Amino acid sequence: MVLAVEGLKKSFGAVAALRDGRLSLTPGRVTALIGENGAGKSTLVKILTGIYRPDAGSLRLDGAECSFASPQESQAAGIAAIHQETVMFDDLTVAENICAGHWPLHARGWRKGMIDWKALLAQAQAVLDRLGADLPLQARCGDLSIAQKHLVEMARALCHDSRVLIMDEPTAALSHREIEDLYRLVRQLKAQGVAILFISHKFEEIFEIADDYVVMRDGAFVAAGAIAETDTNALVAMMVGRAMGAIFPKRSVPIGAPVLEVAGLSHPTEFDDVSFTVRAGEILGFYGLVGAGRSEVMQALFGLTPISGGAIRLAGTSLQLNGPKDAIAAGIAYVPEDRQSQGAILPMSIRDNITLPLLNRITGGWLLAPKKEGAVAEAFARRLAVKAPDWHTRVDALSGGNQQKVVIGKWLATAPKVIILDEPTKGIDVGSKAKVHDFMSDLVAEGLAVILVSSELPEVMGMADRIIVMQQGRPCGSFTRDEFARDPAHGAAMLARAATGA
Amino acid sequence: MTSLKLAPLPPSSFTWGLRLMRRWELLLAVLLVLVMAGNSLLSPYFLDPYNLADATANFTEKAMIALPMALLIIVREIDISVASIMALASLLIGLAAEAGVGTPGLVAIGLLTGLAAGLLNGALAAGLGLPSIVVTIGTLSLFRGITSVVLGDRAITAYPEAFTDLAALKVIPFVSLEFALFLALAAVFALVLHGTVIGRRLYAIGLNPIAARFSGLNVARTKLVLFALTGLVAGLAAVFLTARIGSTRPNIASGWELEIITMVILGGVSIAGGAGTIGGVVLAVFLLGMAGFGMGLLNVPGIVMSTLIGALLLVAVAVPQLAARLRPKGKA
Amino acid sequence: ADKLRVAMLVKSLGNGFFEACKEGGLEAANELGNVELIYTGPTAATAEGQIELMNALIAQKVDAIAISANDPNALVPVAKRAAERGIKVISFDSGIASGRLLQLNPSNASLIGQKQVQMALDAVGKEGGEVAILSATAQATNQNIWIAEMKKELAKPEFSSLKLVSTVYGDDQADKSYREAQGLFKSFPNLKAIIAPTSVGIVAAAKAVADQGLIGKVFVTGLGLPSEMKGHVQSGATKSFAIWNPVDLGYTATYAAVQFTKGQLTGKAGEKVPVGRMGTLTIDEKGEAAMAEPFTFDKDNVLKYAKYF
Amino acid sequence: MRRDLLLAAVILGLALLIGWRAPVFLTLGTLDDIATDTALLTMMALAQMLVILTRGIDLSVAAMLAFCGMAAALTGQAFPDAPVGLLLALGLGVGGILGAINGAFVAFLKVPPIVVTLASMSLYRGATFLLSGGRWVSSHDMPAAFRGFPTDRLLGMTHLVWFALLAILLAYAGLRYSRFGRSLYAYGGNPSAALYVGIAPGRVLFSVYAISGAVAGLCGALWVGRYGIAFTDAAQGFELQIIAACVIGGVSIAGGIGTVTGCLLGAIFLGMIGNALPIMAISPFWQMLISGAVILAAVMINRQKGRATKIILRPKTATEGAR
Ligand SMILES: Nc1ncnc2c1ncn2[C@@H]1O[C@H](COP(=O)(O)OP(=O)(O)OP(=O)(O)O)[C@@H](O)[C@H]1O
Ligand SMILES: Nc1ncnc2c1ncn2[C@@H]1O[C@H](COP(=O)(O)OP(=O)(O)OP(=O)(O)O)[C@@H](O)[C@H]1O
Ligand SMILES: [Mg+2]
Ligand SMILES: [Mg+2]
Repeated sequence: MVLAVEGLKKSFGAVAALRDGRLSLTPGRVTALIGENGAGKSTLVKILTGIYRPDAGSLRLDGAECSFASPQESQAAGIAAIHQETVMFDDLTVAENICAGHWPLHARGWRKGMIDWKALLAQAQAVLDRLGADLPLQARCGDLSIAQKHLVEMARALCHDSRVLIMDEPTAALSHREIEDLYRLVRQLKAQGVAILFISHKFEEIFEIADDYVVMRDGAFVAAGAIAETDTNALVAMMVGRAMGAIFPKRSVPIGAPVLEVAGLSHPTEFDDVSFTVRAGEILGFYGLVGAGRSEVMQALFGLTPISGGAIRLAGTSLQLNGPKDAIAAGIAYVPEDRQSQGAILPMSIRDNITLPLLNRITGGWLLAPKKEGAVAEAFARRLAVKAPDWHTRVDALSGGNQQKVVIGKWLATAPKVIILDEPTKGIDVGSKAKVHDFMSDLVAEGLAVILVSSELPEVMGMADRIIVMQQGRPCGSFTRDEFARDPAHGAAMLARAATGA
Repeated sequence: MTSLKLAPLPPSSFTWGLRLMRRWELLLAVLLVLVMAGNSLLSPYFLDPYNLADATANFTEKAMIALPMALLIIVREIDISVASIMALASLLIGLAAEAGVGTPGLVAIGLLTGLAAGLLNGALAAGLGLPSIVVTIGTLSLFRGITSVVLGDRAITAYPEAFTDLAALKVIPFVSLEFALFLALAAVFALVLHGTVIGRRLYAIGLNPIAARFSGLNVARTKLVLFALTGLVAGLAAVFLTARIGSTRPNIASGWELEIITMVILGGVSIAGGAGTIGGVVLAVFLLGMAGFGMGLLNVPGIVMSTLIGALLLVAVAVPQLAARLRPKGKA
Repeated sequence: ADKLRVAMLVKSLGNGFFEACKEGGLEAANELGNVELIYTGPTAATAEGQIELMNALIAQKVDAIAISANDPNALVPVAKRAAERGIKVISFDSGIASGRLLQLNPSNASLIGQKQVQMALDAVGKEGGEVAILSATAQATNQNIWIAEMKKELAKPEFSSLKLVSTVYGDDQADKSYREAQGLFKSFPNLKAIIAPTSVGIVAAAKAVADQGLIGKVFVTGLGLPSEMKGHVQSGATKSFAIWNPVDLGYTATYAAVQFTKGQLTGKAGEKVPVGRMGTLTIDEKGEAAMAEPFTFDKDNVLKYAKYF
Repeated sequence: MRRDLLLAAVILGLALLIGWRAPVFLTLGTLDDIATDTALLTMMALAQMLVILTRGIDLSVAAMLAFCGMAAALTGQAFPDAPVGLLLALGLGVGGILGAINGAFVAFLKVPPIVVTLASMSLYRGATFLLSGGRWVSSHDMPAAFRGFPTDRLLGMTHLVWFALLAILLAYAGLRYSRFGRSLYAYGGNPSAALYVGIAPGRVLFSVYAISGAVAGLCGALWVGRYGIAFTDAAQGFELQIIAACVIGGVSIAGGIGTVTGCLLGAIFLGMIGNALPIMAISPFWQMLISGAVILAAVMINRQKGRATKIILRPKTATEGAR
């Protein structure tokens, strides 16, 4: 056992993020850490990497009690991590990004104590070679694609010969092929005797790569064991503390008239020749790798991105969008992919968030009308079963899933004809996920047209009536439910192939 | 509730203003009462309607500009060029006066000049998305530069009496037109910020400009309008200042921008955006004005006053932070 | 009876010239007895700052104000308001255009102009050469009057050998004045003399001359304080400079202000104002009066006076 | 890099243009003057750049300069035998303390830098007044050695220029070859990521403001010696010129971007304009206007093309992309 922790506690003001962190890592084994959103996984990681100092608890390295006062100390002890958040300096070079924080210094001579740039380049090159990555060392990181950035982060973690490697949701932004590469690397490290902690919300990955598991709930340890001796249902039950029903509650709904018709939508640099039609009662899925340009298309439909060509027709009338205001007025709603920065105004109350896009409609355009606003907000918060004491609660006091419900509620309140959901379940735990899916089914049942953008194959396949696959800004295939749902394994392979252009 | 999901890192953003808002205004009000009481004790001349009326003249122009400046800072922008806008507006008023334009024309020219200067700031900062602090440092030099190039070593003093009388005009005994206008503007700004849809949108933009844009608000246009409004009010202030001193020099109102920003920040408007009230700003205006006047009555040099303001500002921002640190963990 | 309160409102605090004026003011107050002198001024030399202080003085209901103004026009309205409230306002040194009972000129403007031109000629010698003027702010009343007088003098035949090549403004800031002086050396390589009718400018110009190794080539003259100029006189950067005694000026201004509170004087032309040890002022048709001729300092007497101001 | 070249070309072109109108401009003497005049601006701009790199701003530098200059001048007056080095060290030390106060507020109390330094700007300026009792200390009150020191020459260049060269060297080496220097870029580029790679934000911010104060303090002592006067309003408004030099030199107010070369060029540009106008006999009133216009031009040129466009579409053919 290389690293073991017990009874770790950490609070942020009133929030007890971690109440009883317990974990042990063994050389040459991959341990999966699972738990709902906010279970305290990342907090535990940050304690292990010296970013946070625990309020209480013990940490033993090779059996000896120790504590990390800074990230450097943790690194020196042989612990490396790829964090959940992107840790990237866009204006620095690839080489410096890899070595940031532990720039190599000249050890002797008159330059003693100064940064040794030659050694830095050599170090960076060596670790990139080990990863089999072909990246220009002097390129600015801001100019890299998201997958390349990920390689840089990985390189940073592997730069030192660590004995412990922590990966906090490393696959969230990776394509299938890149995930395969990642697995290969993990197995190689495992063979070298590295102890690995792997955090993910995706069970198929956990069963693919992990040897052991640790489950956390509400900041506390729940259970641990060997992966071989458990299954998904058991894990989910431990995570949420109860049993779960079906994950994708797809209901069949009669499909009506075309609502949104898009023809030849183009943008100079982001997407080209996108055409499709969504009908009332239909869920149209958009699948692709992260960075395929789906969000850009949706943002153009919502008037956020100006287009260079193409036509948009809503319920038969053609639209000229000069901004989201026009789109909202026409009956288009867009639930953006990044809830915290694009979706909600966190420090504002639930009510103020929900009524923001339709203040004019509720109030007549001038004076605020707190009562009327409250009524609207309450109606939608109820309908979505937002868990909060009242609608005065600030959104940043809600859990991620509830925040997402508020954002969806805000867009439903505009009474749209089409609602675009961009990665509506990204980073949301199983329980909240199921509720969002359930709700999606309700929406189409009411005759709305829904566009679902998702990078999770099971999700699009489970929910969509039709799927359009995009690759590098261009649509590259359209599949009906019959085509992909009849044989899920075959359908998944087909969609993945289309998305990667293989 | 068991699961709270906050930002993954401790919020580096500055939210003290938001949390402390209510208490902040109370504190300002208490301080104001203390200052008034102290002044009346220390100087027999303080509680004299004539004197108080005169005292308002010292800060009314700055106070007017503090109102739109507060809105700008609430939406995360700033305008450092306001005093230079005043100089430019005063210049054009002066040139027009020399050309024989009448009083209504002069007022209109002052307002229009301010508006145009504000629009330029807005076009660069909001339109092109350049950082407003840099843009307005640039226009600060530019506007005052134009004024000094045109005026050189000259001063314009040929103002018609009807125009200079604007400053002395009283709407009711002891209340000058200018001061009444400030009070009216403050009421309007307070209503707009706290009682209308526009105000709610300004806070939304200040708290999260991206989410605001994604919610259908026209962030760039709103900011442009605020810059223009700030320019317009600076033009209005220039009209009154010019009328009051009857003279335009290149260094007119120099250094006022910092005093105005100080009023706004002391009033509890957070420089990080999204927090602050007009009530707080108005209280800060009176607090600073009355403290300054009181010290003037005691013949304390003005710089001692600005030293105290500096110290007060530092204490004001530090205390909530310190309090938050010292508060025992685990209790909100 | 209550003490008579007289305020001396100067261009800015910290200026050595006005500190000396204050000494004179205190002397007059002591001499007259029963007079309290309030010495005040803004930190930066602006008219707005002076207006605020005027308001404060009006509010205190002082009996008289003697002001040296940063702007001749901007202070007029507030001076008139002071008069309406029964306060006697006079200006000294740098005057205000109207609304005051008396403008006390430290000396006669044409005398000052002539003196400076004469000193410049004495410094450069008979063959003459190029001279430049380094002034304070472009709006300073007294500066501009003196410059106009100097130009008049230069037009006369006895000064025809001097050629005025430029007038620059140092804004009464040490660094700006210094740079302007440097600029003059470069633009006019044949420059022989700089006339700086300002105590800040003359020091900066003399320092620039010394720093550039131009002692003996370019001479600085103008109006300055012996205490600040003694080093430069000894080094030779300045042969002679002039000033009226600021202590006397402060004394006279305070004394005159007190005289006005007595009620007989109205500021009409021809009125005589007794001012203690400085004799009597006669008000001219412009409402002005001159105190004394400027006094010249050179290396023989500068040390003696440097102790005082 | 391309930007620096452009600015250098503009400076050179302007110099030639001025030299054509007024040949004295292109002499060694003028070069010497510009270098001497720009030395303080350069040092202050470099220090300001460190602050701006961390997404901050220090508006109090001119006030710190005035305070430390006054402190050095008063000490020199009280102890006429005090060696020059001691007075300079005094300026440096006092400035360091004032800067550290700013730093403590920014780094540990997390108050926005603009608020802290706006407040301390009034505070330090007022403290200068209180320290001196409003008096001016003029050159004859200071030790002769102190007064002469900034413009005395060593190997043909004034001490001021040597100080500036030293500052440039230190800034260059510090930003390129020290961990602290690199942390500034990392922190300014992405503060939360910096935390993950083990950069202590508190220490970085605190140090940067302390350095800014120390440099301002040293410059204060030099300023006072140079101009032979210490007074409350010394260098009033200098902070805006310093920030302008940074902006013109391409230092991004959003943090993380800026080079020593750019900053130096920005300072030289402003210094040159300041020197050229009197020489060309252009009214000094133009100076403000020109620097305003140049600041605006510089921000527009330096405009970050946001990350709005990701350029997802691959060019249809390779040759198209190469063009
Ligand atoms: N810096 C912080 N300040 C305040 N609260 C925090 C902070 N970091 C985390 N929390 C809270 O602590 C709890 C645990 O967060 P943590 O990030 O560890 O969850 P997680 O298990 O990694 O979740 P996810 O699966 O969403 O990544 C959450 O309620 C979160 O809101
Ligand atoms: N080069 C990059 N550097 C950093 N982040 C990137 C990069 N490319 C994409 N991203 C991020 O990845 C996410 C998805 O990118 P993008 O919107 O381009 O792809 P998409 O296929 O439309 O998105 P999604 O599948 O997430 O809906 C976004 O949050 C974006 O900011
Ligand atoms: Mg996490
Ligand atoms: Mg996207």
